[in-house]
Amino acid sequence: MSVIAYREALNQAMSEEMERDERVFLMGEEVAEYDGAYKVSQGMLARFGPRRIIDTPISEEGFCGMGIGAAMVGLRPIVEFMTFSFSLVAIDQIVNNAANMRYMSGGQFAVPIVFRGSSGMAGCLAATHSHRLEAWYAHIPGLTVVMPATPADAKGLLKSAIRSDDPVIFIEHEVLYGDKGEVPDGEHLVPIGKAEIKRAGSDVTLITYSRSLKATMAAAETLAGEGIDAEVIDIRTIRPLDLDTLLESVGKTHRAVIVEEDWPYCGLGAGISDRIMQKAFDELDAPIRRVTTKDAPIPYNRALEASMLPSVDRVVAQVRDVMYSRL
Amino acid sequence: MSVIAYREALNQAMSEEMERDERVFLMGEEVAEYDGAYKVSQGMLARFGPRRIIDTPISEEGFCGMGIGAAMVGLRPIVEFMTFSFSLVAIDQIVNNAANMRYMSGGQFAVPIVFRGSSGMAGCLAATHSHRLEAWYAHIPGLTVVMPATPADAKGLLKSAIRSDDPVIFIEHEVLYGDKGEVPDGEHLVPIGKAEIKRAGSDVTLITYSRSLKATMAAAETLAGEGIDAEVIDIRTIRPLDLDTLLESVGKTHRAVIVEEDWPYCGLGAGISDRIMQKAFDELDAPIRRVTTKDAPIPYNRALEASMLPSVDRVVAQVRDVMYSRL
Amino acid sequence: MSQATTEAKPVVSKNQAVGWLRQMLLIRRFEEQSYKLYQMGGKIGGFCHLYSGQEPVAVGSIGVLREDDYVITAYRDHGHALARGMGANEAMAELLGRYTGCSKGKGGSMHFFDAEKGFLGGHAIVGSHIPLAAGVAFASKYQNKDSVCICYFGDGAMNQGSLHEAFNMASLWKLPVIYVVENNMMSMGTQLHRHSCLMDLTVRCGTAYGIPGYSIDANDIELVATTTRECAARARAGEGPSFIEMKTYRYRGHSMSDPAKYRTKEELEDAKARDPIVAYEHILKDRGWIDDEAIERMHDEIKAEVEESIKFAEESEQTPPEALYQDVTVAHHIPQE
Amino acid sequence: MSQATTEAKPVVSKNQAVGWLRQMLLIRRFEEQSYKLYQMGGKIGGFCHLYSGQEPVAVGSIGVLREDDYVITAYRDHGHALARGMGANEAMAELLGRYTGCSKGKGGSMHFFDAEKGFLGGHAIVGSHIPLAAGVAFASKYQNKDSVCICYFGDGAMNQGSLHEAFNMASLWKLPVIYVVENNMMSMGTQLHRHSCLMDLTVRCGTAYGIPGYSIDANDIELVATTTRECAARARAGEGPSFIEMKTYRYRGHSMSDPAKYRTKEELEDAKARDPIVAYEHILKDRGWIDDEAIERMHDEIKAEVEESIKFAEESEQTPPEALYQDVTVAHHIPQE
Ligand SMILES: Cc1ncc(C[n+]2csc(CCOP(=O)(O)OP(=O)(O)O)c2C)c(N)n1
Ligand SMILES: Cc1ncc(C[n+]2csc(CCOP(=O)(O)OP(=O)(O)O)c2C)c(N)n1
Ligand SMILES: [Mg+2]
Ligand SMILES: [Mg+2]
Repeated sequence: MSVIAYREALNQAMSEEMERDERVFLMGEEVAEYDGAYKVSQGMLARFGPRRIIDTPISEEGFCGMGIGAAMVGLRPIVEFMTFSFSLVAIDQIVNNAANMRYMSGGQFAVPIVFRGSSGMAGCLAATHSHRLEAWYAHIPGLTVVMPATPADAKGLLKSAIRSDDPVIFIEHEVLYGDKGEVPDGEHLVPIGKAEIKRAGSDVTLITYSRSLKATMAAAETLAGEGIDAEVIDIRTIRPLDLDTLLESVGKTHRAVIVEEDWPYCGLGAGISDRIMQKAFDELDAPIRRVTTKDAPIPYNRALEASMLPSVDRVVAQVRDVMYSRL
Repeated sequence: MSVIAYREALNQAMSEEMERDERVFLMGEEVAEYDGAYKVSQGMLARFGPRRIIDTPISEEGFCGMGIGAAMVGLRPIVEFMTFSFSLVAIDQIVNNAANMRYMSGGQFAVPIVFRGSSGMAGCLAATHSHRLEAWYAHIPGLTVVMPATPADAKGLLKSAIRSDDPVIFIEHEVLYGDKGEVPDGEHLVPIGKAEIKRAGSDVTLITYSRSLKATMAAAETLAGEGIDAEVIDIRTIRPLDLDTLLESVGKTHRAVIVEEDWPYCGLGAGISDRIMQKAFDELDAPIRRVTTKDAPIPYNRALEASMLPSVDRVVAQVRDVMYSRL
Repeated sequence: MSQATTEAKPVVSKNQAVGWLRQMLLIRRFEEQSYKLYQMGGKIGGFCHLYSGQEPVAVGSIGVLREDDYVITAYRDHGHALARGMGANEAMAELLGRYTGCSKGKGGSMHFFDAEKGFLGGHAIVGSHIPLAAGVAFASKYQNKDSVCICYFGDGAMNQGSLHEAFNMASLWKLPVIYVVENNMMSMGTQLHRHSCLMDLTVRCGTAYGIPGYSIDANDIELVATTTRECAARARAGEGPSFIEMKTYRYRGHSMSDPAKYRTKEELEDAKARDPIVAYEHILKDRGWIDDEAIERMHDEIKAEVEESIKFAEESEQTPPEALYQDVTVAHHIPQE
Repeated sequence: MSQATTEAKPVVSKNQAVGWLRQMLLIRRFEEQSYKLYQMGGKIGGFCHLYSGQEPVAVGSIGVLREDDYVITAYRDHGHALARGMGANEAMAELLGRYTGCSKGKGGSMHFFDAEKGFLGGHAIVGSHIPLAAGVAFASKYQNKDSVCICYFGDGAMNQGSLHEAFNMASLWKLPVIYVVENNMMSMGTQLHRHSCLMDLTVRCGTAYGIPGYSIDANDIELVATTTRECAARARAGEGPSFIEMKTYRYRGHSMSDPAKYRTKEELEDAKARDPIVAYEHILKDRGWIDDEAIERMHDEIKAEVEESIKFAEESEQTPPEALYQDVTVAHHIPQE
């Protein structure tokens, strides 16, 4: 085990896969000479050269499309969005070309590509720069969507994503890049489609992913102090969802709270909640509660922005609410 | 009352509002000289001239942005998408400029614009041309989303949308354009944000909108023959949702099935189901079931496509399922 | 009467020329029979855009490419697919939504694919395949191959931002791609002068990106061929992309539902009087490469071939229900329902 | 030493010229104080892109427009807002996230707005405001007004498809819009020659769309003014859009986090030696329109004005919690939670 930052874990994943597989390359804005807007690709130009680490113009629709075209004929591109907010100008390529290609061609063309980059509220970036699009991407058959919360998962899941033969939306979080954590030495792969129980518990199931894992874990500690034993599940893969792990937990706790950073209406939590209810309605002793970003565009003012986000207090409050029948 | 087609109802709505308000104009591909790809704007060029009925190049991102710019300085554009599938190339404009503008500018700039056009599976158009994006648009604060199912609602809601001071996503359905129905004579306005009970019933609440209203009403008839008295609610406005009407019904029936044409995971039905559960968990005698499009891209083959769609049989089956506790 | 417009000195071998004539005739027949099938009550569904009139573009340009080159186009794709060697059977079966179709009945008219032939589709979102082509060319260069990618789009597609982004990068990185606008002067019902700020398309798509731009009469199939050959050579030599405006004409409406009110009967008849296939028949006859008898035989063969394709399609299995969840992903697809 | 590059014959009145000098100095001071506040531990948050070095672009061009014209720009927007007459107070308060800010503390550095002054933002998605500008110009024409819209964007933004779509329509419909690329030769850390297929931007953005293209040294504020005036006259006369490449230089990194390793100290010092504000001071002194004493007084006043704006901002109320749900829509906002 070594302790490295989330950013460095991503860098290792890309570098190792590029060493292993000549077909893998990285393209995006400022990924090469600038070493990445968030320094995720630091040193990669020096190591792999300009043939494989490619600075692009600000042409997201164009270079996403190019990545897809290259993937159709045998390459395995990693396309970096400076942030996923900018994927909005390229989303037609992702939905119509990456996600549909295999199906429309009757299985003839696979699109092994990874779209990756930061996402979410990074602090005072305001409405245009703080989008969280996981619910949108999760909606689309043909896509795989992954959102790691820890350095170990960042590395292991990115390696799996690069090896996947399908288009993968790999959503990082700007405020996690500096976070440090233990990452297993040597070849470290985390399978796509598997959630992880980050804290075992028996009273309530807390379901979360990405940055919100932190507030959720902290809430679980607070709750432990109150005698409530929360199980915390990091779903890690957004699509396909590891429903079995969720159902098993809810079958034990009979209560669930979903903690996420996106907007409430038609957000990912609604998608997850619906799927749990379809299979485990009779197991539920309380409604599945959600802690989400508040339903407004993202404001610049720091305190206002913070007030939108899932916080420990908001998680604890919702857990108390679903525990009513026990208290 | 006169009986007119859905297409004609839309035409009347636009024409009446253009007569009333000089600031209203229509722009889009083939809306003028071709009379509209689906003939919704038939005759409008002749009536209002090329200053107000404007054929655009195939530049959705460009002309959506132009509409927004024009709306910021006092005009009230109607922008037609030939189909909403093509809004994918313009979605950054809708999300970042139309939806965010008022908020980001601290209330200084409103964007009174209507984006309208057909959507959904129109028959053998396959994966790129059959998108249903209501769950995506519903997710975004700042937008109003409307989806009329009948000629009367098409007219009354479009008139309200044009008068709205906010950006409205007005989603029609290609297979409804020819449908005829009664439309009140004279000024006919339907308020945004109000659902309508299309059939009163006491045993189960069927929640639907747009084209799926038909299969749902037919299913209600079938169920009536089995002694199940279904209430059918057409939500009409997708955002903001008329939750009160839904809760009142569920408070009476204790069971709900949502019927929709979009994909299941993080679809609109999940968003609605979640909101009902938050407020009425204790009222529910069964899980809220959903009938959706199957989770795959849309295939060309006619039978395969048909097999994806909500059908009377599929609705009936889900209703039987939620009635279990009574049977 | 049709005029022989091609230079006296043939730029192709006799065999190749006769093959091109045959391909053009096949496409024409295929499209006209598709038209009939479509009208005959829903055998073909959805949108169907016919290539009649534009045949020399696909046939003449694909005709000078190599097997390891790539071809990509928009939704008006039957002609390119057949020109690239797709069998009429798989093409027709796709139109009829059969499992034996080139996209297993899942793509339909607008989404033809043939991986074996390097035919990368059939793309129905206007302009969306223009960046794909740059990516395919990027892959050639990355892999140190000298394959080129040819990409066709309509005059209406010039107005999509995707073109602008892709052309800049293709030029900047000298990618081996040939961009061809099939200028039929119509974007659905909108004439060129109503949708394009400039009538000289080589300025819009060539000069603007620092790449060579050609503007040719695409009724002259051999001019199409020589121009494409020049661009392909340039691309293979590492000199980057080229742009060719091919002036052409579509006989049918934009799609099946279009009554084409935006043009006069005379305009259409004028165009048909200059039919490029008839013209090429004359040229080949003048050269003594074919005679009336051989042409008649060719017509008969093609008629039979297209009949056969309809039979093949109609007798083929419909795409089965279980195909719904097949080929969504390479990994096992788990429906999220 | 800085050179007076402007023609001998003044193109502005003395008052106007002195006013421009003052505005440039105000912007410079405002930006440099913002820089300090940002570094001083998070008083300003998020991304903050400074305008230092580029002042003549905004000041010289906005300086010749009318009150009923419109101004729209990208995220590097403080300079344009101040040049358009926004008070330093509202600007600084916005940076500090206060309710008294020009966007009520909700937009921040990248999203300044001032409806009263016809300042339409502050847009942070690269290229996204280019179609908005065409729409604003469309509205002028629709309403039979002769207002024009001026739209600024960076050289990097040229590569967004939105430009291509908007320019085609603006040209096609002869919309009264002036497009200005502020060519500082850098798209974040990517030099022009690494992101643009052509170095002559008038070809990319003028010739390509059939509109007049100018390329000027924007260090010469009066050249900026006369060129803009010409384009505005053209637009008002119904002759459509124009494009101006304004060659400029940014002194600071792209945003606060950028160490600007992609350029040498010498390059930066070279640029600063040609500082446009110092140059204009010299010109005005040469003309006898200002003297050292007046310049010093001006510097002092501006210093005080910016100090005052900081004080104003710091003493202003933070945007209150209840503002979260305000101004989401004109209609009453019903949170969907
Ligand atoms: C993004 C997008 N917008 C609109 C359409 C609808 N549409 C399909 S083809 C077409 C006209 C295209 O004209 P052109 O590019 O000249 O090709 P042609 O049909 O003449 O071959 C339009 C508007 C679409 N498929 N995609
Ligand atoms: C669509 C989009 N992609 C990427 C970015 C990130 N980004 C912001 S500014 C910038 C560079 C822009 O350079 P240029 O247009 O030359 O303007 P300058 O900063 O030089 O004023 C980039 C890449 C963005 N904001 N929007
Ligand atoms: Mg055309
Ligand atoms: Mg720049």
